[in-house]
Amino acid sequence: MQRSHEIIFAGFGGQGILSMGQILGYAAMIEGKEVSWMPSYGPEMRGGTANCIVIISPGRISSPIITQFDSAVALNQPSVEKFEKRLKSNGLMMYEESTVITPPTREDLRILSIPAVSEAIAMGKKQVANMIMLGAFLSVQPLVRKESVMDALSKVLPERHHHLLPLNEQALDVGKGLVSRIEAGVAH
Amino acid sequence: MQRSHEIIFAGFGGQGILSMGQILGYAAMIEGKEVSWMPSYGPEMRGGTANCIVIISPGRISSPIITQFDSAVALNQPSVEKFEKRLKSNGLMMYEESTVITPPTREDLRILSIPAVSEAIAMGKKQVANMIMLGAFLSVQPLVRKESVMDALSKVLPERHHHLLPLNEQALDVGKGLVSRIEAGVAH
Amino acid sequence: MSHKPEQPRLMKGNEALAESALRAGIHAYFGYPITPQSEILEYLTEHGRQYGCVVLQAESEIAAINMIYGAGGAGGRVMTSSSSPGISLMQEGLSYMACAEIPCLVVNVNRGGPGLGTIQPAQGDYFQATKGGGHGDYRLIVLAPSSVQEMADFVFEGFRLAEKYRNPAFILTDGALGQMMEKVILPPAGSLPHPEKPWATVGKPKHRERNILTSLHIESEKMEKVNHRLQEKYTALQREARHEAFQTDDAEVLLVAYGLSARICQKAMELAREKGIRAGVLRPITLYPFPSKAVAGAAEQASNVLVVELNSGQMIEDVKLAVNGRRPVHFKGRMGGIIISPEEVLAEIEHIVEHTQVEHV
Amino acid sequence: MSHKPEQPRLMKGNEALAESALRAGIHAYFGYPITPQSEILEYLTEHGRQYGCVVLQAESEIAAINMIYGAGGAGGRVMTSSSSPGISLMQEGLSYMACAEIPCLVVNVNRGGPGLGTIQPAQGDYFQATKGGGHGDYRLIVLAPSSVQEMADFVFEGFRLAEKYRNPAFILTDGALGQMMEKVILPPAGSLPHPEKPWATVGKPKHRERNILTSLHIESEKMEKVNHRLQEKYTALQREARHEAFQTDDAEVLLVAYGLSARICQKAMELAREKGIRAGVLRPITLYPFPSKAVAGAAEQASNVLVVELNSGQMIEDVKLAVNGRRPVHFKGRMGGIIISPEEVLAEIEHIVEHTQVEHV
Amino acid sequence: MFEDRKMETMTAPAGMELVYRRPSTLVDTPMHYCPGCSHGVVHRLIMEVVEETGIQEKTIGVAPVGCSVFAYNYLDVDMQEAPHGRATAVATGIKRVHPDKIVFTYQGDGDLAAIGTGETIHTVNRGESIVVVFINNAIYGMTGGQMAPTTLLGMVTSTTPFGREQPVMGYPLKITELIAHLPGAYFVTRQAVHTTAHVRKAKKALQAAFEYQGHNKGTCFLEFVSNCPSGWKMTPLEANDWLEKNMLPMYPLGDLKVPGRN
Amino acid sequence: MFEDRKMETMTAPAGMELVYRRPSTLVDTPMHYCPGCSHGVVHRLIMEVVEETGIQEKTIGVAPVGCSVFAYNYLDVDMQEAPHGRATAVATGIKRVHPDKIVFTYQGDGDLAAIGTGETIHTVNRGESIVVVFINNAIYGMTGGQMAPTTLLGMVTSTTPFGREQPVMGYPLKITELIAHLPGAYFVTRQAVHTTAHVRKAKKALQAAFEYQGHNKGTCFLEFVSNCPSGWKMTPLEANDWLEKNMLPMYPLGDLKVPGRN
Amino acid sequence: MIKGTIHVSIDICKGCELCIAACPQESLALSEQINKKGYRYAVLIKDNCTGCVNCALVCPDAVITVYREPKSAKKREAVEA
Amino acid sequence: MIKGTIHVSIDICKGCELCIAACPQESLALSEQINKKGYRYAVLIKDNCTGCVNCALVCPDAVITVYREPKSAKKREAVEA
Ligand SMILES: Cc1ncc(C[n+]2csc(CCOP(=O)(O)OP(=O)(O)O)c2C)c(N)n1
Ligand SMILES: Cc1ncc(C[n+]2csc(CCOP(=O)(O)OP(=O)(O)O)c2C)c(N)n1
Ligand code: SF4
Ligand code: SF4
Ligand code: SF4
Ligand code: SF4
Ligand code: SF4
Ligand code: SF4
Ligand SMILES: [Mg+2]
Ligand SMILES: [Mg+2]
Repeated sequence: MQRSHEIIFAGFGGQGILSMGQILGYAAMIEGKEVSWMPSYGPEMRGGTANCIVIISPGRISSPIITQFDSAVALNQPSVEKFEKRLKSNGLMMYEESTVITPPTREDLRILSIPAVSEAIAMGKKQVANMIMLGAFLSVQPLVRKESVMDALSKVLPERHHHLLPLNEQALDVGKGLVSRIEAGVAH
Repeated sequence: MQRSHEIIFAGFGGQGILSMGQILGYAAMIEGKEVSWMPSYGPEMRGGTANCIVIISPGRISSPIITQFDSAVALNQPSVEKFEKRLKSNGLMMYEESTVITPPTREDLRILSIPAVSEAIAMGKKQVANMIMLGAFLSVQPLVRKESVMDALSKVLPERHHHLLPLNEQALDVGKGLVSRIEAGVAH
Repeated sequence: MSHKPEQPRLMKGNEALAESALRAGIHAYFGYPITPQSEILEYLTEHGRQYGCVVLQAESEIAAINMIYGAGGAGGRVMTSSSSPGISLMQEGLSYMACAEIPCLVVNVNRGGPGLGTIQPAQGDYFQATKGGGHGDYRLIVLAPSSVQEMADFVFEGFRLAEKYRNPAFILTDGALGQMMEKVILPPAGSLPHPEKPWATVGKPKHRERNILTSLHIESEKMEKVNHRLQEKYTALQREARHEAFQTDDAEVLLVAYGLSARICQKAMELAREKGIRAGVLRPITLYPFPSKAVAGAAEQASNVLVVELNSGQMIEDVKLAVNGRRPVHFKGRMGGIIISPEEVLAEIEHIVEHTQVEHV
Repeated sequence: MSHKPEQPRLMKGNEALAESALRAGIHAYFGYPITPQSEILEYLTEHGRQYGCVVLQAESEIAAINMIYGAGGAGGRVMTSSSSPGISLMQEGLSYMACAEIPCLVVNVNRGGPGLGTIQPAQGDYFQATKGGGHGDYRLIVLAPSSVQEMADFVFEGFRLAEKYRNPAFILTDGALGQMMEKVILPPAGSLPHPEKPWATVGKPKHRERNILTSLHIESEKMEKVNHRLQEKYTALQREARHEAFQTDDAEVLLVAYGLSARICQKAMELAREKGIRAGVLRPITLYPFPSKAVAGAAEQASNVLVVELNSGQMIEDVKLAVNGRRPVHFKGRMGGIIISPEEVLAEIEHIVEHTQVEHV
Repeated sequence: MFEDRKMETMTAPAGMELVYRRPSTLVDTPMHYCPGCSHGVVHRLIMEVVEETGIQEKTIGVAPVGCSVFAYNYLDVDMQEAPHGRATAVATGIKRVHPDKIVFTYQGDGDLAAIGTGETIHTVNRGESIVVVFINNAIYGMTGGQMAPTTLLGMVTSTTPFGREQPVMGYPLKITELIAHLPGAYFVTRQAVHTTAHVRKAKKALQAAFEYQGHNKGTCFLEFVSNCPSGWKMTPLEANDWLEKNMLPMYPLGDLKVPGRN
Repeated sequence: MFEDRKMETMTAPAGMELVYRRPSTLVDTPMHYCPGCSHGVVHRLIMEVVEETGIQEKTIGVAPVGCSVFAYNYLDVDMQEAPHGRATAVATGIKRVHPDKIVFTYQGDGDLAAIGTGETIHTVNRGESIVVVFINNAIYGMTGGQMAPTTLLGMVTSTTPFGREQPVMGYPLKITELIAHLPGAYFVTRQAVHTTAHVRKAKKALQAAFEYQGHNKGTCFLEFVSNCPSGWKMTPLEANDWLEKNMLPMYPLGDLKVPGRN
Repeated sequence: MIKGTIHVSIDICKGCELCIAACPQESLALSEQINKKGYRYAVLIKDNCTGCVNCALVCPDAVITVYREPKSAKKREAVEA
Repeated sequence: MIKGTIHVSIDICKGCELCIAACPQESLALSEQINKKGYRYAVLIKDNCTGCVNCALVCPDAVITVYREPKSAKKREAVEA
């Protein structure tokens, strides 16, 4: 990794947006990278939206708040609309399939629709959709290793939730699998 | 009057200290002089003392608060003690006789003890002691004319008290008379 | 109203200011007692009703500043006053009013601080008044009277500027100017016109948009725009900078002082000139906008600048910024309610002159 | 307590600061919610009792600052925190505490002002923090972290200085530093010794004089003495001025910025150097005492100084005072909660360089 | 179903007539409140009263800090935004220079009963003829769910993670009861809006309050026991249920002071 | 007559024994209060209690702004001077870090019931175990006789030159009655010190309050209906007479809340 | 029974379900689709609406308009006044 | 009748007369002289003082010390305890 990578995770409150970013950040930190994680805050959350900016960098990070991103992971329609415009050329727009009606249209982006919610339901736990998205994201942008993510999870999750670690690992794998299938033209 | 004259009037609250100074100031203003009148203020008044600094000057006055005076008019013992030290050389210390037990001692001052209270009682109105003091003061330091003082009094006194003007005029005269008698060696 | 020529009166600064406010046509005054300015509230409770002016003793300075906010926002010409600690409590409100652009007049009869301090006169609140004691980038229009006459006059000037620029105006004076009596010729009642205030919250007629007075702009882009508007206003305000100069043309030592200190410096200047030292005095009348050009100009031809304040050195920063290193800027101050004497200033002037000559040798 | 080496953690600035306060052994925290700093109060209510720390949500910021006054006066190591409007309400209390010389730590997680403003990060409260937003001549010790690590570290530094000098210390940070997560290695608990506080009001043993904590000195002479004591302390404090310099040795354009802006300037510096422009960054760590000498020194060898702030230009005054006219001092800022980008700063650097070259032709 | 469009322009379906639509004085724009939040209901009721009594032109509102800080975006009357806790002081200022106008404040429990306690009590004690609308949701909604003065004992908030404990955080403050003891209070009532029946009663109370303001005899103070689904971390229905079971026993509904009575 | 000297060093005249002298915990220095002012009496009573119960070493006082701002010059205990109105917040801070100490505030009506209303109510509502001594002299003595929240209707002060008029300046505020309604209040009483009998009762109340503080069950709040001869522009005797005739009907003496009762 | 109907501004509805709970006819339910803001919104699922207004009264977002068959000319006047 | 007497710190007395009004024996009056502060001060003008303490209780300046002939050994103990 030569330069910093700047990602926006966005969606509705309750979708696990903030923790998706936090786990990625923690994993990067474990790998010795510089990380910043910056949530949207304040009354805008009341509108039901939540997002966080994660920056992973080999060196010191200047501003944690930026307006142009390398990647966007969107879990709802407004986020797709809002952040499509803010992606750098050749950036990645990854969105959750079921929550987005009008897909992004920019030609200079890599766009991936991930059916994370339906897969999560299939796994029997709707809440892991965010980890499926993270797995998918990491398979496209391998910023950190899966082991680091699992390490991070075990640090971030309270002890009493550690029985969920395997499920989360599985979700990461599912996400990764989805991308390969999509890229191989299997899904969609 | 070539230079400014700086006077401290001091005594207990209720002796008419502040109005003494105010009337002198008003009279000077009527005569076209520059005047400032500065009362002591705040909780020190609670101790029962009151004083005001009057500066009369042919030109602009700088500070209304000064610590060295040309004249002091003292109506109680603490004031004599406090302001004796603060008089310029050859300054005037005029005090009310009955309220002061230990008279001032500085050799370089002109010191005058005025029995204003007893004279006021003799006049049947104890409250005019301050005007007797003022009359005495003006006879020694003729900073303003008596007419100006009367003019000032009629401006400062509310209309409903104007019947007291003759009494006040009389008090001024009594004060003046006292000084002449003292100076002539009659009193004391 | 009749404009018969006014007779000079001998008045306390606080009372002259209060009477002037009534003549300036204030609709409302809200305030809380504190020495040495309670006379303003007291005078107004006694005389306000003759002028149809609402006068209310608030339960605190915070309530007072917010009542002003309400009444000023509703189009009234409004005023409050306090002294140092009370003014500190008004900082949040002032920041809100500056941002919501409510014209009003706030008077600080400065006493010695910090903390409860003393009730004697001081100039320790210069920074607070001029740099914004409250949060965020805002400025008050700050006028500094130096006589009882100006205590009266600057009420009119304050409202004129406040309403012209839709900005709170501030009179920074002190306990001596508030308590002392001097000759004053009061400005005539009715001589300050009331401008239209189409932005005021007076109830929305059918066919206008509702008026909203707020300082909240949750989106940063909007908030920045509001800030730019304010900054443009402050730039425009610079043209209102005012000062008074005494014998600065040939001054070798330029004294810079405001309010009460400026009077003392004038005296010191006279004493210096008697001794053959060419001193001059520049008195900033508006502390914000600060008359930087005038200070820089006057400093240019002097060899030294001496700032005199009744504090530990606050305005000196604005003077230094104006002079920008081109001349040495010295300081002489007293604190805690002590008023510096002309002789002390003179001694400082003499010291500077001596020192400069030595250097020149 | 054990001093086992700490593992790095990914924490929010606000939470790192709060945890650090517990490890610094605070006895009490009093605060009131306000975005973007409520996490401090929230974290402490959850974790305070493990450390035996009193944590109380006050009914207002005014109550909070006065509870600090009481608890700090009674010898406690105490802290409060708020954001811009709430800090404005604390100005009276701060002035009292500075005068009564109560050590304590006050944190301002600066948001965009003025008024209610926005909850996004800003640096608009520099003047308020450094010049004394309250009344009178007092100063706070002001530290400006620029990373989550420093959010934690400066709590210790703040208390060290506050207790050494018996003066309130102040951390001026912003919403971004408060809300963002970064790597932090927390300082070990118990590593900050508690000094003796013989002046504290803890109940008077038989044979000592009673301790009185007050800021009231009704006689001006006394009040001036108190002020002189404070001023001497502030003079002594100058030796604690701290800064950080990046490539200032050969810089033609010297960037001066604090807190978050300083990080952005570092990035801009790198971008500039990539383009062959020798930029350098000087970051004041203590805003009061301001590292004037360091700024003056670094400016000396540069041809231009550029101050970058998230406000309309506040610290620039201290920079100009330090540079004293020897170099042109430029300004670039954003307001309203917008964080300036390194590219904007770069553009400004380029503009300055071009302009300077043109001048030199 | 109709397609979505601005409500004013809607016409009734054939054979039907309009029996209810949102007041025209409530700006036709989405409100920022969370789903199910009581704020919206009370906003609507105030504006129904303003519309029905035709006082829009002479009404001036004061929005405080709190979730209702954006109230001026919705209420189509002249409005001022007040610093946190100072709404009644701002309203006092307005009313004193416009004694003939209708002035109301709209405040949360943090605003009115914590930081603004002094202003609240003194405004009522002076008997300012204004209407105070007090939304008691037992929490600081705006700032993310901290304890309010009215938070119940044992209630978990972000600053009472172990439940509100009296020895640390004190008792729930029944400020409306205090207010009712002040001679300047003219009409004091406590209402709720979580059911149809409560809404109807609440509106009557608001009607009365705005009418009483014309009497110029003192302050009309209306508490609305409200929900905060987000702060309470409940669905709106759970929240209303919890309100009924937990809030109302502590904050019983009804009139505390009525003109002519007491 | 004896010649004047420090009281501690005085010995009883032959054949007599000492039955009363000022408490040793009251610093032997003249007080700045005006002649006849109630402040002095209450100061003395507090210090009598402190002396008699031997709590000097663990007592911490808070002097507010008001005439009693110099209280620390007279009361021989550790003290902090609080900003105007904030005495109970300062006391809360002290008590929270020293729960085993005895903490009291000493506040005027302007301090406690105007600018400090919020702090007063919330401190009591939290049930802070402190003693609040409240000197109600219906005026701002310190600043020269302005209206206080407790000023009676019709009463002339320097800011009510035509007498306090309710429509402008509101009603006298009976803050002690409000306080008694708060669950955090443990002992609430109203006393006076203008006659020997009242002084005796007042002292008993103070004794009780300082003792109750040890219970740690809430705030002890003592109002003293007091005079202000200077502010009222009366002689001390006239003032005490006026107090009896005018203040007491409005502020009736007695216990408002007593532990175990209510 | 009187016939009524309602209109829901679906893009403003936040799916809080308060109207659903308030409807005595149990005529309301949440949609399966989500609106632009991501909320499922209230829809009339039966034709037994009486126009009783209950739903509109509790709706925090004032998105419900209620219509009803006129009962009589007299009633109509009252409603429109 | 029990015999008592009082001591007044005359330089601190402010002549407020509250003790005079409180004395059941009418034993007190104001001096003709003034003290250093300018106040007339309280003086015992009769020898009928009973040491009842009333004057001391109402004195705002705590300038009165009261003495009394012991009634009995028992009483003395109580007082000195
Ligand atoms: C001086 C100040 N302190 C704190 C805040 C932060 N703040 C905004 S709203 C609020 C409380 C909101 O609670 P409440 O008044 O109950 O309204 P709600 O949001 O619950 O409707 C607080 C503490 C502020 N804006 N200003
Ligand atoms: C913030 C602030 N506002 C105002 C004052 C001025 N001030 C000092 S004491 C006081 C009121 C005194 O009245 P009270 O509390 O009743 O005490 P009293 O003097 O009557 O005993 C006021 C307004 C102040 N010191 N600080
Ligand atoms: S946070 Fe609570 S009070 Fe605020 S809008 Fe949401 S539900 Fe309503
Ligand atoms: S002003 Fe009043 S309260 Fe103050 S000391 Fe004098 S009599 Fe007492
Ligand atoms: S009550 Fe209103 S907002 Fe809630 S679901 Fe029903 S229509 Fe939608
Ligand atoms: S009007 Fe009545 S019946 Fe019809 S949907 Fe609404 S609540 Fe149900
Ligand atoms: S009560 Fe005390 S102060 Fe007053 S006259 Fe008697 S002895 Fe003197
Ligand atoms: S002790 Fe009793 S009898 Fe003696 S002077 Fe005092 S009041 Fe009078
Ligand atoms: Mg609330
Ligand atoms: Mg009082």
